[in-house]
Amino acid sequence: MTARLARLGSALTPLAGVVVLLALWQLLHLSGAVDALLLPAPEAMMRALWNGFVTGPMAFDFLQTVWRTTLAFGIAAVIGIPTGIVLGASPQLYRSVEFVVDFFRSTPASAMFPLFLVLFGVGDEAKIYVASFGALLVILFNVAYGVMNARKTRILAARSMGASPARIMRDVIFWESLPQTFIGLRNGVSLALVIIIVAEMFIGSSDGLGHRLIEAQMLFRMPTMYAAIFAAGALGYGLNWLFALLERRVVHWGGR
Amino acid sequence: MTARLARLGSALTPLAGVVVLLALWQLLHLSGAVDALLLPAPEAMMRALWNGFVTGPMAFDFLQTVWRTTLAFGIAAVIGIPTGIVLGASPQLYRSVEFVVDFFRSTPASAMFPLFLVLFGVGDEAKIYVASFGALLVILFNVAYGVMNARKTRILAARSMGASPARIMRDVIFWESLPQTFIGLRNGVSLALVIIIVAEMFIGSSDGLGHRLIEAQMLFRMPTMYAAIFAAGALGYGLNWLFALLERRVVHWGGR
Amino acid sequence: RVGVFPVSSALPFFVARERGYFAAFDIETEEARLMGGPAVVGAMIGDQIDVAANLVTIEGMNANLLRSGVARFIAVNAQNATFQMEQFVGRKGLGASSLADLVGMGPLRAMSAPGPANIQAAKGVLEAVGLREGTDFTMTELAMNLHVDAMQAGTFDIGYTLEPNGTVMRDVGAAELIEAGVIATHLLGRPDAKAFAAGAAMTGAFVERNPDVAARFAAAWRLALADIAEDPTTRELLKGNTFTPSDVAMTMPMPEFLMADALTDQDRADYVALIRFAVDRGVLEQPIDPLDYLIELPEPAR
Amino acid sequence: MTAALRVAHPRPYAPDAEITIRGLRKTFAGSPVYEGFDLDVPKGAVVSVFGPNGCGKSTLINMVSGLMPHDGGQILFSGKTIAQTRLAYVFQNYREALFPWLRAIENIRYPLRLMGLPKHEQDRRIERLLATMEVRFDLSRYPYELSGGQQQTVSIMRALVVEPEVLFLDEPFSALDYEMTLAMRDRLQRVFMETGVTMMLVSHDLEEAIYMADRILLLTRRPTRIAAYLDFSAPRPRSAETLTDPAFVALKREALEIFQREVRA
Amino acid sequence: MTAALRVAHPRPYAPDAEITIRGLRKTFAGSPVYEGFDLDVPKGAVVSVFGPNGCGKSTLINMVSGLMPHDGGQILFSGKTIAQTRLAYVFQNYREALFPWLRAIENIRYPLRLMGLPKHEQDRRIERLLATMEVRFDLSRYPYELSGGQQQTVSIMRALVVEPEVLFLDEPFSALDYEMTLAMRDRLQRVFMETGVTMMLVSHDLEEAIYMADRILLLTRRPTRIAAYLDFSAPRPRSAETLTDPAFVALKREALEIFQREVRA
Ligand SMILES: Nc1ncnc2c1ncn2[C@@H]1O[C@H](COP(=O)(O)OP(=O)(O)OP(=O)(O)O)[C@@H](O)[C@H]1O
Ligand SMILES: Nc1ncnc2c1ncn2[C@@H]1O[C@H](COP(=O)(O)OP(=O)(O)OP(=O)(O)O)[C@@H](O)[C@H]1O
Ligand SMILES: [Mg+2]
Ligand SMILES: [Mg+2]
Repeated sequence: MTARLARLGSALTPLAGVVVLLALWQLLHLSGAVDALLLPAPEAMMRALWNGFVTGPMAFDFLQTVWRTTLAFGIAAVIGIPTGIVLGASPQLYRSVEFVVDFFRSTPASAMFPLFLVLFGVGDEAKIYVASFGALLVILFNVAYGVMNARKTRILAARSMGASPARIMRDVIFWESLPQTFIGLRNGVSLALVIIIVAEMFIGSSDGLGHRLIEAQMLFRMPTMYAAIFAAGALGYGLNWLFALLERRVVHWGGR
Repeated sequence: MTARLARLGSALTPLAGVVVLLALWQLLHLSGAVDALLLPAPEAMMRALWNGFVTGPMAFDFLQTVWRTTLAFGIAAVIGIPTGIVLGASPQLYRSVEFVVDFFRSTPASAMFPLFLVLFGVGDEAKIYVASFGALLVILFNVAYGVMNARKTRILAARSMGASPARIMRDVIFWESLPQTFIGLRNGVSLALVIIIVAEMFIGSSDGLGHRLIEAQMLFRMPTMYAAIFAAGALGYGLNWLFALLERRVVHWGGR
Repeated sequence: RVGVFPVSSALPFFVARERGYFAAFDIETEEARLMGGPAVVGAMIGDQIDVAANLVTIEGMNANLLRSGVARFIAVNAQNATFQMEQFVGRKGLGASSLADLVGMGPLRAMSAPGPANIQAAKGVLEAVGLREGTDFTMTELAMNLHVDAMQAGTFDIGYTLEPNGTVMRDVGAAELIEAGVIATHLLGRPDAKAFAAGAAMTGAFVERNPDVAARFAAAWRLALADIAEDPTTRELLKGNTFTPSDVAMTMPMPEFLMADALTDQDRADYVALIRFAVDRGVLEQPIDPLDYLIELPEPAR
Repeated sequence: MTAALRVAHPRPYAPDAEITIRGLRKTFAGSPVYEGFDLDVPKGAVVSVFGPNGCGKSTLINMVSGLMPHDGGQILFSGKTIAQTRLAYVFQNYREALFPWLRAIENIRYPLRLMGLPKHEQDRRIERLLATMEVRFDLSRYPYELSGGQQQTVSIMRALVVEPEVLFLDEPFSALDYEMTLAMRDRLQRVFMETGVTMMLVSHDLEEAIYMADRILLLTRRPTRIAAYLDFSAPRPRSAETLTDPAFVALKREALEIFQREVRA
Repeated sequence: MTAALRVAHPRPYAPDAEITIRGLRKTFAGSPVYEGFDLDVPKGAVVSVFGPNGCGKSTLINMVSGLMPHDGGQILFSGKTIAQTRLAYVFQNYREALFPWLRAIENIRYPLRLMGLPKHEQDRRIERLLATMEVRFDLSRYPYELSGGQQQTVSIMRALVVEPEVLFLDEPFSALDYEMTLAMRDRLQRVFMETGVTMMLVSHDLEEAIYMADRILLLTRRPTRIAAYLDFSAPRPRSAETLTDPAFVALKREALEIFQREVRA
């Protein structure tokens, strides 16, 4: 009984965050510190969100953004995790590519748009690749450091059993760095989403949440703008939540 | 002798990254796959960089960006690390703010500009606060997960010695999660730099690398644009390198 | 392959497409949405688009300086006091009804549309009415999507902005118009002068490769321009296709769209004067004659 | 913890007990380790805990020292709360219980800093401790630079330096060499005689368990019950002779019999 | 590793040795642990290593098993490279050497998977191993759900399941209970008699060290030398009687004397 209540409570905890956010917003709105035109009531945003999804194009935009983000993130993860493990397993090797990783991690995607436009044309590819690239670096960085910071005893144990370097990476290092990998994946999926939205805003697109957002900004439709932001943020939370869930399933030994 | 050579070699390893990057660029340039106007030779970029720094305004821009980034990052770190530790120490508490953290981590800073513009105007404050905010979330996220994934034995040891929760956080959890904290700081400083540059690009600024970048883009001065990007990326690497150095000093027990 | 920057000056493209003029001339278009001049110029140089539906002339000239003939204008858009595009607005209650009123009000916090071309135009205009930077005004450039917010928030006293932002600001009460068509009035010297700030351009490569297609495209474009001049319902097409609020689409000012061969001698002189201003201000690194890059294509045989 | 729901328990509270355990219940993954477990640890006594692997010795100590929640029952300290009692604990996994960011000597100093002692008093206590033990390695090394036995030594020193009222030792000599084990036993005995600390010692070495103890707690397999709670009252200081004392030998035989009976059951 | 720079060493190579160590050098933080250290481990013998804490027993085994680089000297296996030799290692810190993402049984299976054995052969070997030991706990638990002694048991089982040619055991019984220790000793002895595995066993229990050994290696403090390398050739199987055998008692006394002299030095 209490256990079930507790479980329900803990399932509802994330909702507390939503409530807090909306409440703060409402307070800020009511306080009058910000012009009501510039920061509409959360309720107006909610209405715009509802209308956008039910009668407007927002549902389609949302799906477009989800699709692009998924593609971009998928590419990044598939390349980033193994590369990160291999690089992390040899710190000397990692140091030699560190410049490139840190360089591009510190360069705004928007600054790279011209180059990616040139390389990949003006279609969806450019957006997806630039987001992939950004997410890839973050994932690779996190995984590599996860590997470098991992305890060495288990690697030694596997080596004493005659495991080849490749087996050690697959059977030990991969698992050992898994908690850090999940952090990297969550950083990566958020970044992929951010870049996709920025690309939709600034490389030009005829759909997607970013397009909806910049259009609303240009047209000064503040409720719609905040609705698009809210949809994007909630999407980001949702993606993160998926990974958190997966992590809790997979990394059962965490902290033990 | 060999030891000294090895030391020299390992000090030079990061340079390998620079060389690789420039070589790839040169190759891409020579291959003719990309129009030379759009992707100038690295040498042209280097010349623009040199001129920009020696005779042009780039040195000043660079320092402005460094200063803004440092401020933004400083604020983020000072708030983010303790908050992350406190939140991470209580997973239930963290879950309740997770929505807000993941929400804003997944929302592009550029989308938040209107709000920050309204709240903080168009001066340096707006840029610094928006970058702080972004970096803060990343640092907090990393620190909190570092804390949550930390082994529990040492915490128990401190508790058995009668340490108060506050002491445990300061004396144990802080150290225990330090490797992850450094990853967070490095993610954070890169993000702060990225946001500062994007802000300099899009919200009124008359100096800074971002300003130089967007101006060169608008004027289609590609060598200057790439010079600004290179300066930004190299700055990002430099900041990361500082933290890597600090980490190697501080976290001497890593992986053991 | 047409690069479109989805603002009101791209209207001819949508008219030609929706009303079937492209189809009539047997042209298939592939629309690439590009946000802003640099992206358009990059795509032209990189040969990723053949036509830019709307390209700022100064940016076009800049591209031509880099590689001669990259941007050849088949049509240009005039803006002035009648065909309002660029304008100065003032915050609510500033109480200025012309730029001259600003003298002595300083120091004014001014914002400008982004980019050196816009900044220099804005500064040039203010200086032309006798205001000095530093003492009478300070200038901050700001991305277009933030203009309404900034004026609404009262961050600036005056702003140099473009349509449709100006109309939106007035409609929501964020700002009041001070003066429109300021380039013509203050930089070119006459309120009815024509400031050819943007236009439709083709890449030289495209014209050479497919002169016939280029000519048919221009013919379709000409029909679209004619429609726009005579038929206000063409503006319906602004809605949804461009960043123009539907409620202002029918009423907002628009530039005058002119085919290259429709320019009078006076127009040509105005065009040269505008580009010379850009050169003088250092926006363009070298002098360039814009008339060399106007292209008049023959009527296609049908 | 549903201590409030506990049903009244027949066993009375022993007035001279430092630690009183009544109706303790602990379940792991659905199967019980302890169920209705009662125990009194007399004040100022050494209780050796002897039992098969996995019977719950570490779990018991963890619960008593407040580090692990229990699912039911009560654990009371004589008149005080756990927080008011100065206790020290040598963990079975001493490797993970040391702080790798502090040098060995700072690890030992840490509980003194927690107590808020002034620096010179900390130094005095550490010196006093060092004077009574022959530490042959460099205490300014970091824990990960020490061998297993050295780490365990540091771990024990960290526990002793606070001069605790209650001391928990979970297989504290498992990694120590022959000499060090003997020295540590003696050191502990001296501490005990000087300060009258209450001690709970887990050991798999029956000889050691009896040698150190006033009472020997023999535990059964899970679900864990008390197989026997024997007395051993040889006078202190005990020495190598004690090991050949007939009472000792007899008690050892008895304990072994009980243990083997219970373990094989 | 500058093996090539090694100066010629007088000591000849023993032809019947499984492991031959010559001129071994190892330095930690500038101070040497081993310097010009020679050792022969005869093929098919059990060598017990006995020495004070921190003298370098774990370091030695780590270097011999190829897990830790040495600074100089040679370590040779009879005719083969380390990679060609099937070896198994029970780590002193057994807790950290198990894989927490695998259940205990999968931990035991892991080296068999590495060897590329088919599934049914893996099962067969595991069953054979389980049949000879009385494991009283649930092997489908994860390591972190096991007690210290249970983890150590799993660790030993993982080493035995591969039927190694060379077996390194670093204080393998430190956390085992009385019964389990006896059982494991017997089990190891049986493995030894059946397969003639070469074994290096570190133990702080002198009785155990001698009981298990063909040769007892007594080490000094750092810088580490061989204090003595004794023979013990009582017939196998050995049993409780061996412990009271006069030869055993005499050897034990001798070893203890050497040890105490060296340690106190
Ligand atoms: N997290 C857990 N989940 C499930 N079972 C657990 C968990 N922790 C401990 N156990 C079980 O509880 C029992 C008691 O463990 P404990 O560590 O207290 O044993 P112990 O008596 O200290 O053994 P040892 O002598 O081996 O140290 C063991 O059988 C163990 O398998
Ligand atoms: N990383 C290191 N840095 C410096 N010194 C080290 C390091 N690792 C080990 N040592 C030192 O090397 C010596 C040998 O360590 P080792 O672990 O081999 O000892 P041991 O004989 O196994 O001791 P024990 O019986 O305690 O397990 C010790 O004195 C230890 O302090
Ligand atoms: Mg235990
Ligand atoms: Mg050791």
